[in-house]
Amino acid sequence: MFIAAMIGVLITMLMALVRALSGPTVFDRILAVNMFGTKTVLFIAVLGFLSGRPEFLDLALVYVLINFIGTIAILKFVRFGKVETA
Amino acid sequence: MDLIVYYASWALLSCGAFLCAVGGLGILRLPDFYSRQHAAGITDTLGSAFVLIGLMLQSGFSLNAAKLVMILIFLILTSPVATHAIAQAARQSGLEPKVVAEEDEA
Amino acid sequence: MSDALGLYNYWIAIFLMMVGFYNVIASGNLVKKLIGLSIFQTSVFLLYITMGKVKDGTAPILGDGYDTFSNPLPHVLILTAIVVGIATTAVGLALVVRIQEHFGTIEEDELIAQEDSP
Amino acid sequence: MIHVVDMTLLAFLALVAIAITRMTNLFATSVLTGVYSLLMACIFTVLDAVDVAFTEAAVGAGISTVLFLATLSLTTQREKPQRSPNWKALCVALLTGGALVYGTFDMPHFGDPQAPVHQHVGPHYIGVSPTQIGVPNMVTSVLASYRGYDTLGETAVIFTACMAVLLLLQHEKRRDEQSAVEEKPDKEAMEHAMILRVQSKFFIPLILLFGLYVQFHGDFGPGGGFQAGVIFAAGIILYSLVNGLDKARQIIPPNVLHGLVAFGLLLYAGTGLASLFMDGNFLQYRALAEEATHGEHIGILLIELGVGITVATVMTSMFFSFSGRRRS
Repeated sequence: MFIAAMIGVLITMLMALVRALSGPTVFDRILAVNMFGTKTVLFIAVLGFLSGRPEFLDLALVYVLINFIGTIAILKFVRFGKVETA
Repeated sequence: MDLIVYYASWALLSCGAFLCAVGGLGILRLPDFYSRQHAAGITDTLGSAFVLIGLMLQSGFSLNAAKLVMILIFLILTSPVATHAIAQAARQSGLEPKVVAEEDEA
Repeated sequence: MSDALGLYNYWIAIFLMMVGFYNVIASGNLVKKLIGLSIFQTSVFLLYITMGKVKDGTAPILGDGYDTFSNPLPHVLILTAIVVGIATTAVGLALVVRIQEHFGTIEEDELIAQEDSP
Repeated sequence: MIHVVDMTLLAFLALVAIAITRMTNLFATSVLTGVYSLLMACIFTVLDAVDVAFTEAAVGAGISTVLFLATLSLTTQREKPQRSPNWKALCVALLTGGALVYGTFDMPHFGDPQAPVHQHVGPHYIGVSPTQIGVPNMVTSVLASYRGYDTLGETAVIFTACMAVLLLLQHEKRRDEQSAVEEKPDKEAMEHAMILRVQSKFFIPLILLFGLYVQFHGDFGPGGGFQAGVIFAAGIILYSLVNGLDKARQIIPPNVLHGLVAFGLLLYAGTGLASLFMDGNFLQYRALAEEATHGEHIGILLIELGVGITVATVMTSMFFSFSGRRRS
């Protein structure tokens, strides 16, 4: 059953990745990247159980933190850096 | 009792995986940025919560479950704020929602 | 076929290395060059970590019921290399900022053109 | 199953790398490098390198993205479009790649326990470190004790890199010498982000707390000085993103920051000297206490603390010097 969850997460990662690569606007990319980050958190959590050693959930916590900080940094840059949004 | 927990976690995990996949499909197929945000919302809240709660049921009453609770709290704390900030930045930069198609139909 | 399965990780590492390499030599933009350099760097990390993996092993942290561990030595080397890598990349970026301030461009060909015509 | 997951992620990675090469919008490229690092960190987790994944996620997706974006805001965001692919470069890359692939055919297969890497010093560390050092996390015991010299050198490199960045960026054209008018948009925009400010008020302490946990839990699980330092720096960077650079500078004045950069390195070297004076060799922690493993514990704790302080302050002061610079 962890395999089912893992497949679901991987498929979602792929779709978010495609959106992040294709754009079209900068905000689409940021949204997709943010969502991709959340999915990596789930990935780490499920992987721990799948491989039979679920003690390393600290990793997933780091991913949440870093993903958030990354998104905020990107947005701050979008506001002040005069990014071409297309 | 164990069996109930087992099936419950099974159901939650597959529900979560399904919701994630639906959200992924949404972010790929929906027409514009603002509608795609709805799709991202599904995966970030309900999808993640289902998967994480399913894992919690698996790990029982242990340190791992506590860590999973922390992850869930962090996700709930960060993900809506991030989505909100993205939407706000998009709005301020002058990105308009796509509404033309609907008017055409009416 | 077993070759393809067993060497897949190395091939991807080499592919990434070449993508990074291509960016470094083909791109004229200094920031893009640095991005290529960091891709190159990460591919080396991937190569090391792949070599450290042991079949059916787990992370090299003691725990009840685990006796096969992956090799901790590559992990140590790469862990420090990552932090040193970002520190050196930061020096590169600082140089790029100074070049932009001094010459007004970070494109290689424009920089060379400025050098040639005093 | 793990094999399949590994292959899928590696395929994603290759996809992202190609996209990075093809894009000319440097902003989008930097955003994608964040994704690239997250993916790489996932692969490291799959390959059992949890400590490395920890570092890669925090450094690559966090600090590196922030530094690249800061550079872009000071320079340009669009690469000059190239005339089609550069054939000469492509040929060189393909030839080198082909030679390397040819070389891999002699390499041990993925996960082979008989590979030369697993024959010499690796098994020795795995077998001996639990009793000799007494720390469950072998990565920490190798990093801090067996290869303590090495890590001291790496810390010194980070210190030197920080000095270089400060020398390059820390003079003239500082933002605080500008008129107050330029500061205005910064303040205004962050007042808009009410929700973010309220949330960050109780989120940042959580980050710092988590950083401390990673620092001191590094003996027992994934973590240690390098990771904790980066997480700590990430917390401070988030603070200065939300509340503005000046406020962050008030909380951690540059003098204190630069002092701490040196202090961390000195604490590391000082621990080595202390063990030298207590009848051991340089960095031989077992001399620090009566009992060998006890001494190792004290030594590892101290040098991890030194590493943590140096890494945190180096990352923070690098960020400060990048974002404190005005666009020319």
